[in-house]
Amino acid sequence: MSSAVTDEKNEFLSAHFQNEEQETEACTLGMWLFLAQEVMFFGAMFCAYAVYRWMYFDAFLAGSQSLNWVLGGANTVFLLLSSFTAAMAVHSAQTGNNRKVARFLWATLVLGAIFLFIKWTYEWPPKIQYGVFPGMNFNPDAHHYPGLAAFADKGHLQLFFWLYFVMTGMHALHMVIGFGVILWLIWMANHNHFGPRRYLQVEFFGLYWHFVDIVWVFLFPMYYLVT
Amino acid sequence: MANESTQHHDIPERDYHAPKSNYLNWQHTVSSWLLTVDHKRIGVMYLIAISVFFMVGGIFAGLFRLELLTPEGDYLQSDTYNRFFTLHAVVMIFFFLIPSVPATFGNFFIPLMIGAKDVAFPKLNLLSWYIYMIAGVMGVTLISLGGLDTGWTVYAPLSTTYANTNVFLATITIFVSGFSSILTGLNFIVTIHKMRAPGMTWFRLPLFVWAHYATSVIQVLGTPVVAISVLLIGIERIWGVGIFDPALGGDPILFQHMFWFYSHPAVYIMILPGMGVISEVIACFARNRVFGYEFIAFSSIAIAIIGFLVWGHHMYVSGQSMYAGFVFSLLTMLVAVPSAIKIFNWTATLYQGNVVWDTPMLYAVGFLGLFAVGGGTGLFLGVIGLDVPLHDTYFVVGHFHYVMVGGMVMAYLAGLHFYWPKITGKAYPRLMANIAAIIIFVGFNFTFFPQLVLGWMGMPRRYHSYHPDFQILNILSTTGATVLGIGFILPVFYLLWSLVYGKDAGSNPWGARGLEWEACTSPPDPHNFHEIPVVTKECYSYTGEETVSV
Amino acid sequence: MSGHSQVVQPAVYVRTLLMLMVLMTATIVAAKWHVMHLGIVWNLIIALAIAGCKVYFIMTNFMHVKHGSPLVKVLALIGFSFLVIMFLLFFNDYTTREWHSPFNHAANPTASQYVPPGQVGH
Amino acid sequence: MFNIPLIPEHASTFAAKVDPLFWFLTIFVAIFCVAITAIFIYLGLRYKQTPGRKSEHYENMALELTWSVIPAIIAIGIFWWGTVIYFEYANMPEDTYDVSVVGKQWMWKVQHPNGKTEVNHLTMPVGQAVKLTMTSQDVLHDFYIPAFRVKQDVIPARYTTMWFEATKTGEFPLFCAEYCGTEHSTMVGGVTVLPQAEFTAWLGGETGMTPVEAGAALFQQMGCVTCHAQGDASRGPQLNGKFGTEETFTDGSTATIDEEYIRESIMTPGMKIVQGYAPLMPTFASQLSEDDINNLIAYIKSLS
Repeated sequence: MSSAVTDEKNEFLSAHFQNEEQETEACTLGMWLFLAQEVMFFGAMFCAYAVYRWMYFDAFLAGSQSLNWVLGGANTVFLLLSSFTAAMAVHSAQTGNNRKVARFLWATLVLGAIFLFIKWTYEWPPKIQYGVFPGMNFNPDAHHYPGLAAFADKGHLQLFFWLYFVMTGMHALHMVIGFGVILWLIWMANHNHFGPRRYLQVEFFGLYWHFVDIVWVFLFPMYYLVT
Repeated sequence: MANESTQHHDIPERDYHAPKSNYLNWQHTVSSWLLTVDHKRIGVMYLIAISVFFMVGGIFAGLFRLELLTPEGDYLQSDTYNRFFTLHAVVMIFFFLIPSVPATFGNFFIPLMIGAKDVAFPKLNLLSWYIYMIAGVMGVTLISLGGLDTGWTVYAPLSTTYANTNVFLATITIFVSGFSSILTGLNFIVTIHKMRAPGMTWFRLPLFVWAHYATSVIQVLGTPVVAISVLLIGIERIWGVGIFDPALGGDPILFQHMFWFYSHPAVYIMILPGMGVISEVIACFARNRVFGYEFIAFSSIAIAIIGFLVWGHHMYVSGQSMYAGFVFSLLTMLVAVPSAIKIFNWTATLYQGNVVWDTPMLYAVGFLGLFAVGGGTGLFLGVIGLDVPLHDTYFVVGHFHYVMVGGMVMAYLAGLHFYWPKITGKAYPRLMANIAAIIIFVGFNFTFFPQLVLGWMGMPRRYHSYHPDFQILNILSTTGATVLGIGFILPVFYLLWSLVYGKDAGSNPWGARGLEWEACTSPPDPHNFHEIPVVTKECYSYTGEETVSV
Repeated sequence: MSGHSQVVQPAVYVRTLLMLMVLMTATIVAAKWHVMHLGIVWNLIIALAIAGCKVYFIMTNFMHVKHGSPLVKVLALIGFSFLVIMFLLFFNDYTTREWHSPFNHAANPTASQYVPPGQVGH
Repeated sequence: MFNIPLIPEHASTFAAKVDPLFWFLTIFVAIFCVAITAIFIYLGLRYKQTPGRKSEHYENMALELTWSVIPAIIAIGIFWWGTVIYFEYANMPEDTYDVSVVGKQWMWKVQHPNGKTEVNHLTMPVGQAVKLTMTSQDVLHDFYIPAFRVKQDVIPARYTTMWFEATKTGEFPLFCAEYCGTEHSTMVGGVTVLPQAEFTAWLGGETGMTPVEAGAALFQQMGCVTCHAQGDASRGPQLNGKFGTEETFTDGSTATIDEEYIRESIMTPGMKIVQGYAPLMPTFASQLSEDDINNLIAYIKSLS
């Protein structure tokens, strides 16, 4: 540990910390541990995916080919862009420009919203409507999903879509939680909260948002680009 | 080092025996407890909550042990019996064993031991208590809605398709309680990394802290996996899609893999903190620095890491591949080594010490003997050829109760008797406590040794009615359980009695070393230390000091 | 390290974003236009390798791991390391389901544990 | 009632191998536990606190390494001993007497090659390796005969196998060892081991359709014969002599024709289409029981 930056009590310093540096390091560490936990949470699903893909590759191939990779690719672009704006929001917070923080956070929110809009309008509803939702009524419509309707092994096809819905659903849930955090941060930015020594909330939101991005970076080729 | 070890902590001289204000009495309102962020109060709240759950789990055990007095299924319906053993396991594992030592003594003592004012994230700590309580309320709801009849392992497809109970609620309960565990682990890791007092280097940390560090690693990295696997079971249950049900295309073995990826390391969550307590107790009552400090510290970490590689030994006869069984068996045998190292080192700690035989030490001896049996019977089950006949019999039940009850509950009680004067400031009646320790030890062995024999004789576990040949051993076991139950009730009485009538214990009744004993009062101040102490010596600095009788 | 992470300049973020876009195009091209006909396994490896590169750039630059303390670097990796363990031990089972005892004296193809061709002649 | 049972009956070739390891470990662990507790208490009394004496700390790296390395070596030794026994389990002998077993909530159905069936009971000859091919109709079960020291999970939609050879005649209990629901503890039965001659007499005493005959009948009845008729490979592949051979599929992959493949082909025919054929076959998933499928497999096996 290097010598303390300052021992003067900061009004934002919690009572049980010795100094600001200790608090910053502790919070950073806590955030990364939280992310490690998240990696395991999604990772367990990826391992289940890996096993089933290995066992029932044909079903996974057929399922993947019915997904629209253009939409998936567009979503990847939006999410990567939102990651960039989140990073810029961190930079603005570090340099103390609260107006820019709010703007970049709004941009992140909008890009994320576009992502979810595409997912919730063009990806999930048609599947649910035309029988590609796993369950008792799983029966792909031959007109809209000819590849799936013709595929014989419906049981394992359901496995693919089951994992698809659970994993993209969990991912979307994480994004929605992120939206809540964004709105809170925007409110704080509007009250000029952030500055060179007070930007950790934005930094941690950034870490979280980039993690959500990382999950998608794996989800995209694993679901849309099986070959 | 030699010079330093004779020095004392740089702590201000204070009157330890007349604390005016402490963490217990400085505020009295209900909200001052329910909204507290003081790690000590949260530890006490956990202590109360887990005691209640321990009682609930114990009542279930008592009820089905009664049923097992006779071979016929005469007093409970088989459905009821199945619910009782499932709930016994769920309550004991998720609501007692996992939070037992970490959430109570860990919460209370880690900041004291490392010289911090609190854990790194006090609000998160309170939140994790609330999450635990929410899960507890869900658990009670589950019980009142008819419980769970799948066994705590919720194996598919029984749990997803065939069970008659509210599996979905059960999985959500486990999911929620998992987050309490994750947050506690996260908090401890950060606390141990970043909140240590000046001079408190890694190798001056008490072994209790090392053990909790290892535990926390498992909690943070393992728990999310079981959370997602039981969540998938729950969703499959209400949705009727087969992710694990073979009739619908899934693979039930995959669930077992995912489940045991956490649930095997989880048994180390349930024993490592106990090992930490035992290290403290033995060092204190041997009046000696722990033999092989580094070996015990690193063996905790080794157990945490290797513990993640051995889960397949729960699945030798499940239909996993022969080669996987081979690999898991080899790794399982290796994880036995760090535990053996700990046992040897604890024993050697007594050598040339000044041993004081007091209540916590009695529990520690009990722990050592019973944990040795538990670990030893673990060898039987880790060896793949011998596990085939023993798997899913009462031998397994006996084995893990030797580890969980003989190990962890004994360690928990050792810790409770060791730390009670610090937590409450009161001394309890020693004679009563010693009698209780002996009753528990005897009752325990009568309960679980017959189960080891039963397993070897071939009695499968989770049997409501059984072959008449097994009756005599079951009677022994139920008799032992009655004695054990009495043994567990005794501390409730004399500890509560001591709260009112007990003498003031003084700040360091055992003559122990460590910041928690030497640098703060009993009960501690709301802020632990008046000034953050500066540590200048190793822990367990008993060496070369003449100790006075207590 | 100092308590506050270094301020990363926007230019770095822009470069990272461009890099990520290039990699994303690469992964689509590799998968959809069959630039390389390498089979199921290699396609997967390429997809994972590109995803790994993307994660590397996101973590080093966006997530400031580059300027983080050693502890942060360990934590950034530890989740993935345990996943690798989980993955390897899962597949240790699934890929060897059909292996037979090394002491097998009677290759018995009628059982579900048959001998894969080329292992033991019979 | 007052003789406490301590040694389970041993009645198979495995028991002779498992029991020595069990007793060795029992003695080893007992000595370890007693010794460690005794040493602990001895040291505790020997170094009981005495006024005036100072405790001395003692470290010894050599000792430390000794008790790290020796347990590791012992652990590996025990591991190897157990593994050798396990390879014995996994090592299916030739000339087995094959029995098929279906587990369902909460009974065992056992079928002999000549079609004779038993419920919750297995009759078998002494001195002859018996092979069980097992599957489950619903949840996981586990076929467990304590006297034989054998146990194997039974999994729906999969075939697991186990084998054992009885060394003495008699009556032995049979249990389900994997928790399988409400009446789990009633899923018990017995194993009767008879001398060879008596067993043959028992087996021959009843006439019924053998699984092969039953399978042949089903083959006609379900209409399999319309596409898989002998000598006509135009619509569906020939089944003669196929069992145990390698088949190539439309996607270029290959697999050996075994029980699981046949089961899969009947339940989800579209999974693997043999090269040169169209995916015409309908699923029989809802029309056949596990027993029917076992019979069909027996029939297809017999076509070799």
